[in-house]
Amino acid sequence: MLSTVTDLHHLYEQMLVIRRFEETLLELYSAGELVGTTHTYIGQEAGAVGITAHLCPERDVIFSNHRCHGHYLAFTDDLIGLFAEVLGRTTGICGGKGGSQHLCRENFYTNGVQGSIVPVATGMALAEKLQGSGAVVVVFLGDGTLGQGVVYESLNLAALWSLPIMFVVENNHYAQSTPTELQMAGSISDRGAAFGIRTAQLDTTDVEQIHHEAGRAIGRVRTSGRPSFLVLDTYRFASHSKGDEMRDAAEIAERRAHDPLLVIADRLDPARTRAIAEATERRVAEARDVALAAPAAGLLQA
Amino acid sequence: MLSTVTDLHHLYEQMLVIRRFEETLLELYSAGELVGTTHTYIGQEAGAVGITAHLCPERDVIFSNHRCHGHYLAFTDDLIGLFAEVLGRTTGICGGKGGSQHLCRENFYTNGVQGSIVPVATGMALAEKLQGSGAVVVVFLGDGTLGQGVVYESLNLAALWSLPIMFVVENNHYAQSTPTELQMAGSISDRGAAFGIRTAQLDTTDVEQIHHEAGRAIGRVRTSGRPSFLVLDTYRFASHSKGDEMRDAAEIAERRAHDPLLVIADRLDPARTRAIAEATERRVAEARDVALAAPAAGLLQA
Amino acid sequence: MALARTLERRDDVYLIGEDLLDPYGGAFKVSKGLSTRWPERVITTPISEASLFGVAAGMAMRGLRPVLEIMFGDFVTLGFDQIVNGISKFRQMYDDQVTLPLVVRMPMGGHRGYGPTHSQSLEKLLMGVPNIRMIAASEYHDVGGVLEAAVDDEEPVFFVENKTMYGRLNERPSGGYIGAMRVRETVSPYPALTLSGNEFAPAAATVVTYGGMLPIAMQAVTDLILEHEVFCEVVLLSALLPLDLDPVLESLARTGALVTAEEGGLTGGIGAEVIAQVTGQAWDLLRTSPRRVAAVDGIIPGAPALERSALPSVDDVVAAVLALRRE
Amino acid sequence: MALARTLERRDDVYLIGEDLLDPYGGAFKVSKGLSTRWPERVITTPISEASLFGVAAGMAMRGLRPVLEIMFGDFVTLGFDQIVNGISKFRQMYDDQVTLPLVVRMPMGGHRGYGPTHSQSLEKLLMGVPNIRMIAASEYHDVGGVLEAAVDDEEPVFFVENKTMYGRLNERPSGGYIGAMRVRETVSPYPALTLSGNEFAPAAATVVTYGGMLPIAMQAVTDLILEHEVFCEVVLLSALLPLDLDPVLESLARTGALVTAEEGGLTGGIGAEVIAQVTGQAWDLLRTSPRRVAAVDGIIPGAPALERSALPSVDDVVAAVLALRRE
Ligand SMILES: Cc1ncc(C[n+]2csc(CCOP(=O)(O)OP(=O)(O)O)c2C)c(N)n1
Ligand SMILES: Cc1ncc(C[n+]2csc(CCOP(=O)(O)OP(=O)(O)O)c2C)c(N)n1
Ligand SMILES: [Mg+2]
Ligand SMILES: [Mg+2]
Repeated sequence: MLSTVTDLHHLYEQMLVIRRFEETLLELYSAGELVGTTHTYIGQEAGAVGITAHLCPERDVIFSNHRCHGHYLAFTDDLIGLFAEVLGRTTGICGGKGGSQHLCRENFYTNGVQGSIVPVATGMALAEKLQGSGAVVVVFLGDGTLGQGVVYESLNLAALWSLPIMFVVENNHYAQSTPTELQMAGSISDRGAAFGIRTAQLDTTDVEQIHHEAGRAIGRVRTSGRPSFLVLDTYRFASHSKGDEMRDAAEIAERRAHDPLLVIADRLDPARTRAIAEATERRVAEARDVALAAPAAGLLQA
Repeated sequence: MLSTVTDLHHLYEQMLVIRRFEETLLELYSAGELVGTTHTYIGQEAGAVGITAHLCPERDVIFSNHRCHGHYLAFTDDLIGLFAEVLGRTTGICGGKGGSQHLCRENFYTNGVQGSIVPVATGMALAEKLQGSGAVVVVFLGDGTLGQGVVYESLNLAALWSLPIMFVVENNHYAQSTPTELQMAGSISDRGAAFGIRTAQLDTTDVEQIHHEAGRAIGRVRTSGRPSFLVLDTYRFASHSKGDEMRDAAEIAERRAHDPLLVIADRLDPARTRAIAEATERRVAEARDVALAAPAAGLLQA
Repeated sequence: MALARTLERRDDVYLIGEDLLDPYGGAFKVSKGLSTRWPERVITTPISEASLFGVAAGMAMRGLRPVLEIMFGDFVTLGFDQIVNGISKFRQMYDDQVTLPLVVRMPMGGHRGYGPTHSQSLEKLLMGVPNIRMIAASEYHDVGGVLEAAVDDEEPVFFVENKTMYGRLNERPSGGYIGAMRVRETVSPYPALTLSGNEFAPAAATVVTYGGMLPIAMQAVTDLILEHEVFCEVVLLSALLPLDLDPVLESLARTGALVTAEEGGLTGGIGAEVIAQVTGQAWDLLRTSPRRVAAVDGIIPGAPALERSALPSVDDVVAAVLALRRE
Repeated sequence: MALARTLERRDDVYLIGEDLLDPYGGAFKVSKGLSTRWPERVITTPISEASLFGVAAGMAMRGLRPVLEIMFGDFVTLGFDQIVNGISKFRQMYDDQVTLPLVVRMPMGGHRGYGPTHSQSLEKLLMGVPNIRMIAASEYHDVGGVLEAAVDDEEPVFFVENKTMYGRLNERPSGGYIGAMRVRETVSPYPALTLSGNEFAPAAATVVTYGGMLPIAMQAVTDLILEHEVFCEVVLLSALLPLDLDPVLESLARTGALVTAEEGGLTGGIGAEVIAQVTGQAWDLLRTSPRRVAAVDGIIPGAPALERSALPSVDDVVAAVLALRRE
């Protein structure tokens, strides 16, 4: 489905960068280098990577949420800026003011109140449409965030006004500690459809498939100027934030078998994946060290 | 469909009471007896009457909105209390504090912020369920109010928690001056269904049909304890509140042909309808006069 | 018509809100005619206030200047999350990478018998929100000019209107006077007006007010002169956030006594912030206890006489000024 | 555990909120164990804060006593419409036909590096809301007793907690003392504590504070004694709405000088209302300008040092007290 094998290796590399970035953050957290909280994307990488491959960072817009590092890295490839921001350094993309879940750089935005980002993204799509920029806006939300009413207000606005926006629901089956069945009734994709929005549901962690379907959906948004609603079935391998893991070990093990880094293994060249792994290791470690070396934001320097 | 012809005459009488009540309010408004604003139910009477016939005022609960007089009168038959409240009299059901759109008496409540009543009604249904009262809660909302996100939050809660609540959307095709197509995308009934709620749509102003279908829906809520979502196609004959009429005269005329008082005419006994008309005229005029005779709330009496 | 002028003047201005289109032109008719002339730039919306604040924020961050009409100011509560956790944060939290040049028009106020959910003056709830401006128009202000300044502002502006103003004509100073009162107006996009009597009668108090309270304050000042021979200065603010304190302090330097008058409820009101700033910065100017005039804390009832007794009146302002003198 | 006690004591109490169920027991673990013991009466919810306020209101109007946990107090903004146009209105607007005995628990505060949307002290935004109570717990209060009183209250109670409190033990007066400070506690469901030094050193100022600011205020008071030989009284309020003014006035009768200290942002804060009430009711008690200590108006940044400089510190309180003395 991808045009060349190179592309798949590229997607693999992007996923691995996210994985190693997040794992490194967790190490920094354990080592006390990082305060506050952080929500890792480990296990969900195929979503960010498969989708952002179709976006142009100079033109298109992403609005993401608390679990935003994967989206940011896939869109910008800016490891140092993100490390520095999460670590509260002056060199962070928001000078350390935002921290893990309040990011902004050029066409990428996140905020930490569930759901509240969706109308803002919708307004951005309206602005892009009115200005004829040709941009597509992608807004990422979790399954739990479908509890928020503004999401539906925005679905209605986007459909009513024909806005170039794609709503991506990353259904990882939990909202913090709460399994989907304790917080959601009915069907996720029907919720998009009820507002007259074209909806697709993808029950795979295969980045190639996601890339393919996302490409069609984003292409349709781009040509029709109408919204789209994409539901991804996924799973996070780490705990919600830095807290305890409450999920069933067997369930986690079962889902780990669908690790997006593994499910495409037989389509990858072992020598190249090794090279990618080594390069990624180096890049992430270097980015971490560069970020750590920068001054902490707000401390007066001698 | 109704068990006896008496029942239909009773429904007719209730509709006529509402009609004459509202027309009398408009007269009082023009005469300067009424300040503030008022949203009449003229043309929509079949909804309130067909539905509340299945509710028990001592046990069941209604939460209504700005266009609430019809629901109140059908549920309580308290003309004097409502006239007095809207006219700001000490004898009003809220002592004149609420006015036209902020009513409460026993199991009947209304409030004036669109949509915000829906979670409150949902909480009431939760309380009734937890207390095992057997009550059904009915919440009325307009088509325009489907713009509010809390409506969807509440649909989710009601379905998730299996609450004994019926959401009734009175689709009169306008929100204030705005026709439905300028404020709503997709389908109304799909919006209920997307949350796993059983949905029915009724495209009639025939109170007998509405009574029949509402009876089935409310009966199911009562026996299953699960929510229901009922969409009524209707039309208001008067302007939104006291303001100007902006709708097309031909459209209004077309809809007037479906006046709920007329569409059942061939099933009514002319002699009895005449008697009902006379009695209603007297009751409404008397109620108005009793209300007007009461002291204005807040004026010190000599 | 200020909105027409801004639409004419800048093509990045968009009006959004409920029921804005012609022939209706908005619940208080403020946008009448505009959708006919600029059909692409007047956007009527569903009843989705919470989202509309977010939509305006998104538009502003992507290069437009939305002017959002909230039909009744009472519904600003629906946007509080978008205001507090979005609009007021984005610029600073994103380290100045974005700006939010947007205007939110909020018709506030009672005296119309609309009842508890359609009569409030809720601007006081925004006093605790950082990084926004709050501007109140009054009948003595060049309302159009102030609104145009708000549209041109790089910061988000919450623009307080009062429903009673729609029915009345504006009155601007002419030759430095309005009626018998001398008027000094600050040079600012959001001016304050200081109204004073003749120079020979020293003023006994400064009445700080804004917006829809102006006619009540002016009537009180007139009554105080005619019935009690007490002269007051009135400082009529337009900038509530950041609070335009200087004209207040200047007047207090002359009068030494402060009365605040607002239509909203007493507790947590704008008067409290005025008093805290005045006592914090210019303690020595005050010779007596400051007093607040405001609505009774509670609902604004529907029945006219009940509504009148909940809202602040001319007599309340008169009584507050006279109470100062007795101290 | 106060919540366990109320669940035990009254069967009309229900806990609702996000992620409340065991083994998780809520984001700050306050409901740990409760859903196991009372599975029907601990209701975990979707992420639907706006509606949860309405749901609680509906439950309360129909005979139950819901205790709603908002995971982070920052999200109370999502409920503003339900609070302002529902919870605060129903009883009065419906002419006392209903009551709303509900409690909303709101963990506020920073110092944890959670960033701009998870660190605020937004209780000040509720100061302008009539017909509600707002109660703040502190480490010196019988927090459980205060929370139980809130559950028994017939009025809606907004209960302010501070995230820093969860990690620390409560300290109650013993023999009328906490450490070296003498403590007087008012007899009330929502008591105020007045802390003072020994009788021979007259106090130079009254520091009015509440909730999570207590440890900072106490440290400041200690520093003032040790480093500057300045003695202060601390009035530690729990009732912010209606504001419990009497203990403040009593202390001011002894000290004559007022400093307010709160963690929320300065403008439109709780200090402003305290100052407005004090200057309005007891002008003669004050011998100098009141001062406010509060967070800088603006966001609370994520990076620890930036966060520290935005939030009010021990030094800020010390400086405010010393500034009084210099006047
Ligand atoms: C309005 C709001 N309520 C609660 C929270 C706390 N919170 C942070 S993440 C989260 C769960 C979100 O679940 P979901 O949308 O499924 O995203 P996921 O964490 O699974 O990626 C919650 C409740 C929040 N940030 N915002
Ligand atoms: C939150 C909110 N926004 C706006 C209004 C003003 N308003 C009152 S009725 C109405 C239209 C409601 O339309 P719909 O729900 O279809 O009910 P209908 O009037 O047609 O019965 C509007 C916008 C309001 N009361 N509440
Ligand atoms: Mg999830
Ligand atoms: Mg309608």
